[in-house]
Amino acid sequence: MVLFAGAMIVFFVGAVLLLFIGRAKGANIAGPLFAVVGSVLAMAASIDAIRTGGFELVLPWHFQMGLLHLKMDPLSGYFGLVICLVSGLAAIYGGQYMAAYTKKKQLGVSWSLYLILTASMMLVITAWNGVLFLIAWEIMSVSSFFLVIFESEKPRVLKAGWIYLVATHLGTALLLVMFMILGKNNSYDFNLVQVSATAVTPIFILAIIGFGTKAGFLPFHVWLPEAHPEAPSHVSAVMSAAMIKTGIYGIIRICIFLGPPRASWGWTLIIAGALTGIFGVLSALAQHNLKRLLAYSSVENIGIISIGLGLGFLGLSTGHPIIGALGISGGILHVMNHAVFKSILFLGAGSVLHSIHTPAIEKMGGLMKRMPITGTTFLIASAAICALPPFNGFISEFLIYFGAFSFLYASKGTFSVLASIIVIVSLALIGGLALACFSKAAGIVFLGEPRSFEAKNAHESGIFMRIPMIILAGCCLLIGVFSPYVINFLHPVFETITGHQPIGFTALESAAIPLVMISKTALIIVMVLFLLAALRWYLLKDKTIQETGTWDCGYAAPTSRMQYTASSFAAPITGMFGAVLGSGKELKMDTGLFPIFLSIKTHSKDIFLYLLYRPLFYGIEWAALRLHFLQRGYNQLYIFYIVITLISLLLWVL
Amino acid sequence: MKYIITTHLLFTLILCPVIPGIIQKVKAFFAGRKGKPVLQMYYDWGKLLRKGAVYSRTTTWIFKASPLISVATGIIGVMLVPLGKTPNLLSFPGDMILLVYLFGFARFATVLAALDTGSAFEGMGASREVQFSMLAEPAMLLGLCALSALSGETSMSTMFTSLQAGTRPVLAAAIFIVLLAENSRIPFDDPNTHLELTMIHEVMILDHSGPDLAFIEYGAALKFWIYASLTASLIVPPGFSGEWKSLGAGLIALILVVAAVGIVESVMARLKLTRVPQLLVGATILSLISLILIIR
Amino acid sequence: MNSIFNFLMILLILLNFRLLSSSRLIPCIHTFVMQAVILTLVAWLTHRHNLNIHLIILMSVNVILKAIALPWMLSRVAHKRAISRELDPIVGYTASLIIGALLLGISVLISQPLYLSHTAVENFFLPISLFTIFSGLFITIARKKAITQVLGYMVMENGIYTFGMAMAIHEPFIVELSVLLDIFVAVLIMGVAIFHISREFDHMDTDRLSVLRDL
Amino acid sequence: MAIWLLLLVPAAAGLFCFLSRSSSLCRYILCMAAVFHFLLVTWLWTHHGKTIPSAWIGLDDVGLLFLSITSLLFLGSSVYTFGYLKAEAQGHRKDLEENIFFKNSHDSVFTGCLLLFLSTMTLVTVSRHLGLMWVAIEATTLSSAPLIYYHRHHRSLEAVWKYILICSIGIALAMLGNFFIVVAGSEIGDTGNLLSLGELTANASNLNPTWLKAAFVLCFVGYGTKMGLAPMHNWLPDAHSEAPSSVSALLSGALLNCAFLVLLRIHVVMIAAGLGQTSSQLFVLLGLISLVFAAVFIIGQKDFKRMLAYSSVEHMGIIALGIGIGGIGISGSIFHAINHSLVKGMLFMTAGNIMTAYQTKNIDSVRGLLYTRPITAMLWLAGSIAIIGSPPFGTFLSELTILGGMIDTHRYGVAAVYLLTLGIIFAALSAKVLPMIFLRPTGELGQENPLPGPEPAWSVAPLAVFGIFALILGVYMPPWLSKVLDEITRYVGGQ
Repeated sequence: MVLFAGAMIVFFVGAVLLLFIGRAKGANIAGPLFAVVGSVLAMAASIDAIRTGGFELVLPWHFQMGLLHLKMDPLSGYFGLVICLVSGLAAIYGGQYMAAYTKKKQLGVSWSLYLILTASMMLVITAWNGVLFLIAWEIMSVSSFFLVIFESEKPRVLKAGWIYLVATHLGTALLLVMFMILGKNNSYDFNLVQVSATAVTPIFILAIIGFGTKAGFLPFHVWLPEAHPEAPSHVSAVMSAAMIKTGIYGIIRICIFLGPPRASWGWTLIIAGALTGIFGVLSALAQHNLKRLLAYSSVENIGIISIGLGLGFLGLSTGHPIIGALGISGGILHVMNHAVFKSILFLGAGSVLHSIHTPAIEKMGGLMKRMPITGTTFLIASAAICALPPFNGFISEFLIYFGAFSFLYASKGTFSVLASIIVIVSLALIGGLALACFSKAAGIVFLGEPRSFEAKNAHESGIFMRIPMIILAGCCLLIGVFSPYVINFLHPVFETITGHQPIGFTALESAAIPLVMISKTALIIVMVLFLLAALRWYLLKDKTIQETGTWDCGYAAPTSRMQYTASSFAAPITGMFGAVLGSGKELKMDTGLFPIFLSIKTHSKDIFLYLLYRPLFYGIEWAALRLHFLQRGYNQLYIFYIVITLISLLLWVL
Repeated sequence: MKYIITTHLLFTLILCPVIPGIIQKVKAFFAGRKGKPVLQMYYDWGKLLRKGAVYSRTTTWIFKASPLISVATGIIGVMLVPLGKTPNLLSFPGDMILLVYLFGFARFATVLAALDTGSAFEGMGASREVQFSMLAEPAMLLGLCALSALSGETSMSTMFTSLQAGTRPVLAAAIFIVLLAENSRIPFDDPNTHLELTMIHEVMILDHSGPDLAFIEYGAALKFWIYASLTASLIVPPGFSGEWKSLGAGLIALILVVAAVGIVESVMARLKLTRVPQLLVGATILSLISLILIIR
Repeated sequence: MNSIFNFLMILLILLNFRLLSSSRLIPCIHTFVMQAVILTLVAWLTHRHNLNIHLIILMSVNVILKAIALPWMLSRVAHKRAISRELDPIVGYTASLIIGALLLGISVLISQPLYLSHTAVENFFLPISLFTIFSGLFITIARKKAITQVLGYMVMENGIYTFGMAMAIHEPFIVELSVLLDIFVAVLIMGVAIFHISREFDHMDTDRLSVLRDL
Repeated sequence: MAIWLLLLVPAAAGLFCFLSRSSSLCRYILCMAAVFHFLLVTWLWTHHGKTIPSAWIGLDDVGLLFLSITSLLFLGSSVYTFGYLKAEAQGHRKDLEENIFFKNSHDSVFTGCLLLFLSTMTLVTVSRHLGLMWVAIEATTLSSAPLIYYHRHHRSLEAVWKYILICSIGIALAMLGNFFIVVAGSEIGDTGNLLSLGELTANASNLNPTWLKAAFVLCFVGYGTKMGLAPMHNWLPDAHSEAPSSVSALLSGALLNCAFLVLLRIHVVMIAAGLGQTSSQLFVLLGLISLVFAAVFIIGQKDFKRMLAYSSVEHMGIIALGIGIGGIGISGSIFHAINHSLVKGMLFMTAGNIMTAYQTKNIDSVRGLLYTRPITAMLWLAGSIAIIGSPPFGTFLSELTILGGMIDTHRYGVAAVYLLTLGIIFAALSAKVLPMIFLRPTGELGQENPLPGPEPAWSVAPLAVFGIFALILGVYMPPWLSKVLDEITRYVGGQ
């Protein structure tokens, strides 16, 4: 509690101080310093909360319909851990990343917004009063919005920021209603919440949509691929790895309030998750912009998380605590895992951006030779995000799979078998597509020959940008190998979630058994690899090893432009799903017998943005402009309105 | 108990290169030729392992690492997968998920190695590889799903021991198709074509040479063995009790499966690449049908 | 007694109709004067038993302002600007008559549930005054010249005054104050309208007064 | 006594200004009067006694609250005006939009009218007699008309013409409404003082309900016109966009509130007479209509002062909604009135700064505010965030409270329309404001960016103060204020 308060004070003081630093050089040192110190303190508080059950804090500080009431239980602690881990490391990275903007931009303001964002996220997960939660939630949205439009003088950036702002605000509108229903007759304090049976379903729906907008569930995901690419990379890392998780937190928290889970919740989450995940990874595969690709893959991972939670709820509601434990632990663990590898990926993308100044994948290539550390960490993260053993991504997905497999037999002959089939198929599809997507991302970006002049003379990023990536890559491997300990450490979190129906240690134990074996296997893999490496070394010890050009099937003069491009790599799959991806081609060639100029351009638009939201907004605007004739400037008309109103009201009332 | 495990393991590690030989023989028989010796692959190895290596200037450590990874995953896979009712080294609930994702790991490594060379052809092969595996994965997992639903077990060894009759043939068919796809056999891919444009797996390893190539071949052989033994375990009649007997039965079944592959390769032509996805979806549907038959 | 009342009331209605129907300005002004005079008469008749200083002041001021001062100003301006008639009004004169009839119906309809408990006489006040108010408003809506609009406002004011007379017995001071202030406002509008508009636009048409718009 | 001072001192000062010809003297008098008024009001917070029921003049909680808002806003705007008048060029000058020449009305007239305006608004807040209130409202119209006509060109003339004609028609209707109330009370036998609030609420149950309803409708339409409820709001955008910014701030922040206060008082009478249902329905209905109108006209709006004016319509609608909803909605809407006045006053004066910097009211030709007038840009940004009802500003909490009221009374349809329109307004307004602040000017707009220029203290300090107040209300509720809000809720709720 002291730690937490200290962290908050550090964030606040830092934010205020940095506002006055302005353009000065110090911002890039002071900002990260405050962020790291605060994050470390808060992280300590969070770990303490997970281990000892946390604290509750009520301050005599009133605001309209609310009281400053904070509480940190293991669940909040867990999310706090994720948030602090990411924002601390991202801050270290950002200090060097932003150095390019010194004197050009108000870095002080930017860093103070960064601190406010982190603080507000911590406040969101600890707020124990509906109104306070909403305030923190909105501050989080607004501050992240300003971070997104860091390069606000570019119209593109501003547009993206606006889309984000509107999306998150509309989501919040539903949350307002939800909290008002939850806290009927002014009991907005979470301790006083009691939900009437009739209110449960509406609240759940509102929560799914409202929080889903922040998390990026299917029709509401449109802001992610717009906002993340435009933000500075360390900010996109924080947003994608930590901030959208607050949406997941919200859903879980509300579900806890709503009492014992219902099968319908499980179904909703599973189906929403499956659609979100598959659509997300498909769109990711189709992108040409590295950061857009990563943003879409965040959508995918949110889908996986929600599949896990849904399976867990379904298991609990149908009376299979073990499956509940498996599903929920898988989903929860994936929150952490995704945070870890997605921040590596965004930071890596940032380093690439930083050194070749374009996010276009087609301009990259051969960077592994030029930026080895970035390349390697990016590669590890890609392996992890494809859920490949022995990395952490596999553990969470394994738990979900395992849950689904067990559920299959447990609920044999009932309708809910279908759920586990959906889970397995969608996870399998997502896995395959993710592999395609990230072999494209890692392979085209870092391997082969450079595809552009900038890529040819790319340079490795600075030490402070590399350290966070290395640390996180380490986390990937550690969580992957020592998963049983992680699961046992997180036991209180699961207990908090399934509080209505304590799953008991045995359930988690049974989940942990295979994990033990998996970590053994992981160790065996590493061992075998070493042995084989030794063997290979022995075989090649005194042989001639030649360096030549790539085998080009006898072609005379191969150039780097002859390499397989990213879009052609993805083409077979994007072709299969063209309808969903709204992908199109523009073929430009001049006519005549011998066309000199020829260009083909493929693109895939987000069908939800282009077929759902744009028409909606343009429609509203169109209708409004049609109605502007009401205010056409003639006094007579205005008086006419008054008279009409008067007469009709008189006739109505009397 | 211990003995059989070790025997099975060693025996797999040593014998797996025979499989390609057997297929060659079967095909030769159908073509009315004499064909290569069954042990041909051992001779190839002998040559490859003695050779030095040639690397492209473009490549990085990934290119060198991927053969090792494919072998390593193969070895682990062998530890995971039983043959018939034979117990195996690593067996725990949910091990089949690990198996599938291990192959995913190997594929990831191979694809990256292919992209590492920066060659147009290898890139093309990689792209096809990911597409087809993306489609084969659900089929595989659904098949395993059906198995576990059928047996109520989530670990492969126990799964096969407590496996009743039922929809096994359908499952076997599904897994068999997956086998053909995953090991890039006809009708999905022609292992001994000579036109890079038409290849999938072979084109990805164009640039590997010497011991690396040997490792890759060995890894491929292991992978084939694993799939084959999965299929074999499905077609072993449930009657057999006793480990050694079941092992023998498994071996026979495995050889049958391999022969079946040879027959398929001799009687079928290679599919058009655009037709391949349909076949894989067909496999998925097969395993889905069997699953539904089981859990209804 | 009642017969006189009825006569006057009907006269008021007819005057309203004349206002609605006539296109020429000077006659309109004269009609307005007649209306004002009649109203004062009515008021005097109603309160002839309990006349007090308040009412005397009120009536006299009313007569002076409405029947003498304003008409004089209006006609003067009309002469100066040579405005004899309102051409192409927003609503034509025949239509205006029909709408007038409609308004009469509406005012009767509205005043149906509202009745005064005192005497039969006063029950006339409400529909008549409502009708006067509505026709005044209608004139402001349907005509373009600033003068005519002011006239319309004054007519509406007349209507309110009619009712105010009925009430004056209860709240004399407030009625006076309100009515006087209202007339004062009318004069002010006159000021703004006549002097500034004519200075800015050198005509009395309010068409040009529609620059501020959202279309 | 203090109340009389509040009324008379500004009036006297105003008359003095009319007489004096030196404009600097007028400016000083203006500021001194404003300061005096403000100090006296703050003093009254601790020293106002109870109100005599039958008295025509008196201060109760709600009156005092609105008086304080008015006084604070007037103080700020008078400081702004002080600098503004100093900066305004005398004599003939070029118009921003068309190339016509015009001259401002004399400072003495302007300041004099401002002071009279203050005293009339004070009269509205302190009067406890419907007739007197009516007179006061009428007087505000008269005293504010010359303020709108400060820049003497045809557009402001048009604005003022519309303002006076529409408002005085509305007011006339309200007068008829007053008469109706008298009639409604005529059964009681003549108390001679029926229209005073005390008597009225005391005898409310004996009033004739039919007449009272009709009276309420008339007053509602009449004062609603003044308050700017759609569809009687039409004078508002014109007047606000043409008046000098400090005046627009006063109109929107103080005058509309005064009209609302009168409606509130009549609403209380209605509740006392057991007709609360009807009046609440009217409040909710017109509130929703205003929200929709505002949303429609903020979309595709080209003039940022008109945009602000429409947002005033929106917020008046919200306030009316809150009153209609009742329950915590009442305290919510009173709280919202406070927040809205602060924020809107701030925004209008910021708009004035932008106009002086860019010489235009066209949204599309204002770009890169952040680089030319950083402080103004920050204020404009903060104000916009506040006006679209987002934390950490008070507007968020008040709008949330009103929403809570809707949910408590199961008015889900109303809540849906409310949130939808608020969302639309949010999207439209932010889409207009953000480019003004952040984008660099693009060539084809033809409006070259002004160079980074001076931002004198008078043009930013008062606004910043307003902004800070709004911010504080968003994160901390002073106990005295919450106490007053509860008092008012009880008073309006009819307990």
